[in-house]
Amino acid sequence: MSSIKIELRKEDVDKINEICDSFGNEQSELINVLHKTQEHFGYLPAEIQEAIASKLNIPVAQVYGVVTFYSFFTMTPKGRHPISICMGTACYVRGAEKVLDEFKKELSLQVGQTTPDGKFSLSSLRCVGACGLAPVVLIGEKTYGRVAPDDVQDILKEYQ
Amino acid sequence: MRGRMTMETIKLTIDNKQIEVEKGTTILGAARRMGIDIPTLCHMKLDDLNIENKPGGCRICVVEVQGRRNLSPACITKCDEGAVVRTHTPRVMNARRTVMEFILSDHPKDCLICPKSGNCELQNMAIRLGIREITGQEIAEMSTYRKDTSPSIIRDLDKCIMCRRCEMMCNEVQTVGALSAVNRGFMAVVAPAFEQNLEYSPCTYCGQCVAVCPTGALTEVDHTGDVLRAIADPSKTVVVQTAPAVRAALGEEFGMKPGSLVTGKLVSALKELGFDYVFDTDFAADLTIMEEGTELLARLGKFLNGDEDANIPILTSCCPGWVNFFEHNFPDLKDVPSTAKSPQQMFGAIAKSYFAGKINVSRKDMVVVSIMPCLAKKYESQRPEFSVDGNPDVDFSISTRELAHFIKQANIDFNNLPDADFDRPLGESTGAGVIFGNTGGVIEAAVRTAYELYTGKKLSRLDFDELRGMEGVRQATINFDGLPINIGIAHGLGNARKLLDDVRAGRSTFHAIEVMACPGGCIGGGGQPLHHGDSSILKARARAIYEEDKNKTIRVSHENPYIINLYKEFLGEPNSEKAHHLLHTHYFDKKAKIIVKQ
Amino acid sequence: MHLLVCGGTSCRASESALIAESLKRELEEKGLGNEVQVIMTGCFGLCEKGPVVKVMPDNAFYVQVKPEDAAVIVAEHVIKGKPVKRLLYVNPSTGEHVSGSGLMGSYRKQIRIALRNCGSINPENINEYIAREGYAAIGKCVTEYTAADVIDVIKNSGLRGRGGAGFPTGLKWEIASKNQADQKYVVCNADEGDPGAFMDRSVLEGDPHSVLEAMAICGYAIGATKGLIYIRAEYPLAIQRLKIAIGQARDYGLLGNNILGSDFSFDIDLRYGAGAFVCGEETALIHSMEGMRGEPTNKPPFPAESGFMGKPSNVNNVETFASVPVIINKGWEWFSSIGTEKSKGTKVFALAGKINNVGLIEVPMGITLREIIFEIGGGIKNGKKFKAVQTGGPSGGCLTEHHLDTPIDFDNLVAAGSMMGSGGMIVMDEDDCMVSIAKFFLEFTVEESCGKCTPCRIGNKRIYELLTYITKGNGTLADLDRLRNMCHVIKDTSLCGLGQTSPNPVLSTMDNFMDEYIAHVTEKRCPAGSCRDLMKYTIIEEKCVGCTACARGCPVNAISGERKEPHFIDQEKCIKCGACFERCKFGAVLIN
Amino acid sequence: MEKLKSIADLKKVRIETKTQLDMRARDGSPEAVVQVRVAMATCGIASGARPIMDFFVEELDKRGIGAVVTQTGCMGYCYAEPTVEVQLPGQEPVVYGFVDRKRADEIIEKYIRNGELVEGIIPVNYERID
Repeated sequence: MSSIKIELRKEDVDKINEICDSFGNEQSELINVLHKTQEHFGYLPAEIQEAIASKLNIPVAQVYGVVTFYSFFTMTPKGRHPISICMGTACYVRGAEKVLDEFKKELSLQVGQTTPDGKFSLSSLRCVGACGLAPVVLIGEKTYGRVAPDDVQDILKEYQ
Repeated sequence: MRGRMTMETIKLTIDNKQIEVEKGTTILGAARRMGIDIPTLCHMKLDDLNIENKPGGCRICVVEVQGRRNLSPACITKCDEGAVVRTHTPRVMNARRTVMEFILSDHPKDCLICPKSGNCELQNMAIRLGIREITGQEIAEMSTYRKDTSPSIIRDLDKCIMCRRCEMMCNEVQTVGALSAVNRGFMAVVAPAFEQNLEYSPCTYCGQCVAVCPTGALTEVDHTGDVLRAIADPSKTVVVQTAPAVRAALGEEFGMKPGSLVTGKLVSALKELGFDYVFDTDFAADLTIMEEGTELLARLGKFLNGDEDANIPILTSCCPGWVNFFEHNFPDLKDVPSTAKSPQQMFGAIAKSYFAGKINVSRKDMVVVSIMPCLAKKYESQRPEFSVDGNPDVDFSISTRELAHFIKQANIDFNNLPDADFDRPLGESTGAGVIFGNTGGVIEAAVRTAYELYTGKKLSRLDFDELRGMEGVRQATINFDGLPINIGIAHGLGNARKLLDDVRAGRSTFHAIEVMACPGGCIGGGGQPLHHGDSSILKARARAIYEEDKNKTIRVSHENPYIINLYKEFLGEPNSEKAHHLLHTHYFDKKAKIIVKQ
Repeated sequence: MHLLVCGGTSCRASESALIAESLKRELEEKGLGNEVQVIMTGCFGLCEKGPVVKVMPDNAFYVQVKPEDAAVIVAEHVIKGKPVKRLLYVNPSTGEHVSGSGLMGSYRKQIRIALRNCGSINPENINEYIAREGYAAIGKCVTEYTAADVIDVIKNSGLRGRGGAGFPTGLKWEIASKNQADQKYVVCNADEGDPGAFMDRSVLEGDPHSVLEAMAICGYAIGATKGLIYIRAEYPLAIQRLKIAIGQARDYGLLGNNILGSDFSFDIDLRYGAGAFVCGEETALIHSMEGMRGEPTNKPPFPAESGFMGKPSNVNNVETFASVPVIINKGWEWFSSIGTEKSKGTKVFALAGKINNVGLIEVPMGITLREIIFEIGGGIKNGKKFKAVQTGGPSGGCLTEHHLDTPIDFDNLVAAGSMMGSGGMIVMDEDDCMVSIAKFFLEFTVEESCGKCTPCRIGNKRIYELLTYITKGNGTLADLDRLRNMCHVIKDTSLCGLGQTSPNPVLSTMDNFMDEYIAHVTEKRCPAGSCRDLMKYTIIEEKCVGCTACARGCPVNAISGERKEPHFIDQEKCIKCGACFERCKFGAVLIN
Repeated sequence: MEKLKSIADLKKVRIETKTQLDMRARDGSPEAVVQVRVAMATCGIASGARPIMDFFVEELDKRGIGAVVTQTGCMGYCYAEPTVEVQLPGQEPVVYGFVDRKRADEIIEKYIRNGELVEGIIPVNYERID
């Protein structure tokens, strides 16, 4: 019959159960559970959301509603080198948009996408608080400050 | 009025008129009491049923409250002492109009070909506010979503205005949880998980989302074309059955006042439409009582004998939304409900066996159509276990609303039709069959028969008022000649869940429980004429059903002569092997499952 | 001895480098080159009086120094030890020459209250916090004050919520204290989300204990035993330091049961935001803490009545809490002596944008924008002209030079068409197009709208589309009226603070820079030269030498011309990328 | 850590810590050391404060200079990150901005060893309440 079946590896199910258990399987802890799960898996694909919903005993539609509400949660895996461009006001008035455009052009990517080889993903974020360095670009853990559009090629070369 | 003395009241002025209301009353409530009709869109309140949708999201009902910086939504703003409210200042009217233009700027303008046209709350609001143009539409992006057609429901979310009524029904009232608000901002919409089709969700097809949708975003799958083609096909014998709740609501589609009983006109109209045989699902309801009542007595007997496998309480199984619900949510309890098929399916099974044989028509040349107040019936009729070699027992299930359209399209002047009678043999029914349309009706019908069969005595009083009403969960103890039988009744799946949780936890003291998925029972079904939030319509329909019962000469199922005859000629005894084969079913575990990959 | 010469941008512009050179030369000549050092320093924040030279260790402070003054400073002060009176800083209020450390207070515009420990203590060491009177305030509360006393102190101090609208903190506490319940909550709103604001994060990273202590004080005052900090997941360092701080406070028993031997018990947990600006709104924040979509609900009921899990909850932001322990320690009289009549104390701003000294500042209420921008901020970057300052983030507005001398407080900012907001302060110069700035903020609001109410979900999108239309040169004057009407309706009808304030950036730029809007729609011109679609690149024939650099660099082959002949740009093909302008070495490409 | 069960307990910790900190800063005290505080808020770390802090820790140790290197929060000079505050015993603290390895080396060699100020001083432009 039309019962929904989700396939997951045992270690993944165990991990999800462990995370949910650590929050007492409380429905109100959904966001904390999602944080921990995304931290572990890198993203929140549908199967994992199903597993969380089942463990916390809440409708999966509600889980999905929460995942799609918060920009921190993602259903697509990030690239090995996630690129985030700060689009805070300070960075904006110092030209962050042009820097973002340059990354889009160089990588042929839109914000929220990952390159087909899984190497880079592109996102914009609100304010990293390094306004003194505006405009700021983050690649993984590394911060690039006072980035000009011309610097983009050189920055990307570091990851060739 | 005496009770009022202790109630705290508040005086305020709305549009220069004074009013005194109970503390806690909203501005909208106060205004309506004064005859000031503040327009609303997302707000919906079904009094008596304890159902209210008030996200305060559409902002159409904004009014000016003196001293407040911003306009206030009348639907959720409580009256303050001495407040001065104005509902039609230029500021309010400009705001209301601009907000309406915002909504329309993100709404398709294909009203002429929209299934909701003429019955659309958004369209009515546009008419009422006199919107003539939407400035800036040329540069306005519209939010668009993938369309989804399930066996029962069509979702066209381009037309969603985020009133959240469907989400509220699906989650708070029905606790089905198939729908949730998803995404954020401009792309926010109500959808199943992963914006998948409803088919991949725990949707029960109860259709309550459709019943409350103010626009064309949620509508039923229309099968009238299929029915028309079947009627036009000379090789087909087309048999129609019509559910009890239809006759108490169909008149509304033709301008009659709610609660008008139109049984005779309904039969006439179906004959005019060209159906070969016009029968009554009430007949099958009587049959259901024979089967379910017998099962109840058997299980009860075992229970009273101390048999631990007796499976008490027994749960009714007539409602396909309810069946879907427990298959998704309580698969561990799937042995508890009665195995009796629903009346629609019993009818189909009998029509295509007993009746087909009687008139000498082969199964494949017979088309069974059902007129139902329900959208889940569409799905039910398509369940594979209800077909023989791919030929379904019920070919098409159409809703009350679809039938109304069909009648109008066929140029039938419904209001002036003469009354006509159902055909025989499957058109004869008792009062017990009729009350299947109301919450509490199935169990009342079952009690009437079970009592008489168990005690061997005639009931002196057939109206069990203790089983009637609009309370979400009701209970009553019926004295079976010294044996107290505890009856539970729930309508609305959220209420059913409460009773089921008790059963699962072993706390339930009921012997029998009736569940109907829709608030009010079938009279409030997802396929009925839209109530637009007016619960008095539901109550009028319920009254009409009980009236029809009263008017019947026979009011207990086991006295239906055609039922007696059916057993004699064809089935043998209730719960006989043949009856089991044709009239009983089994249930499936449909809970989402996590399969561990090796 | 050291001579410190201000090397801030503004002083450099007025020849401070030359002054340093002259000083060095004078010292060399006098044979003091090795004993006295000349050091260029960062900005002193006294740019109006620059260039500035400071003599250490004497603390003499010379202002408006000219290169020719070098000789006298060396001869008189360095050699003879006599300060040069005519160059000394004059205290504007007393009119006296000032020297020595007495001068400090008069030129330092900043007072650090909320930031009192930031940048001075180790945030991961509770002892350093305790050494600076940490946890003395909660100690005082539980031993000397009743709950009502604490509320009175906060009420009398005049502290107002630092998160946005400035609701009186004491009153908020009082309301929460009066609602009876078996459980109440103290909630710290650390979901700082304004693009360009990082005050709260800095407090949490630099002085987490001050927030913990204040939450405990609030718990004592309102009768709550449980605190929750709702913090952005994007702040990993702040989260880490908070966790360490909570752990240390628990170890010391400063959180937990029977704090400091009293009957009062209080503990704190963290809840994480997940990237939704609307969760800064308190009802949305509470729903988010409950694991749901962060959609706001109508108020009333206010959280003080029905908040987290339906219980009375008091929500304050980080900076508000950070100010509380000091008020208890030093008394409300002290706090209320700082600031203006209706806005007491100080406010932290994240000063950023086209300004020299980007940074985190804390200033007394009532300071003027001029003081902040031209003194503390060191003026506009690259010597450009000041145009506007945006305060209050996406909910705020732009203030212009007319507002430079308005004392900043909650009410004056609102009167000027902006708001305090959480404290982002973005400075803009002549190159910033105000229509584009409004568009930038609307883009943010559109992205961050929760989608619950119509005006915010659809209305803001429509405003954004219309602004885009205008910046492309397609708008009409009638569109401007329509824009204004939409803004007013959205303000008037939106469900929560996000929507009610989202049109502010548009309205305030329309009020202050209407001429720019008109130029965009009537002349199809962007006065700031920033709207790409309105730019026109042309080649000045007289200047063009025909080097072909521009033509070779043009990505769409819009430039034609023979070698050594003037070139020409085909406007139909031009995509306004600016490549030709950047490549031309002869200044022959003109942008209109 | 022992729980603080009274105001007196709290006071004890306060006085102990204060005395310890004061001794460090006082010239001629047996515990006197050079104190280096590195602004390690997000903006500082983003600008490279962590390697600078490591540099001070390692180099001061290598060069045999008695010093305490600690992290602290944001000093507010975001435009000049990384920023480092250096306090010699008995002296007012001095804040250096734009500190890279080269400047850090200069600070150790010139300022910490010899008390000579080096370029990059940021004048403290706020008052801190006590």
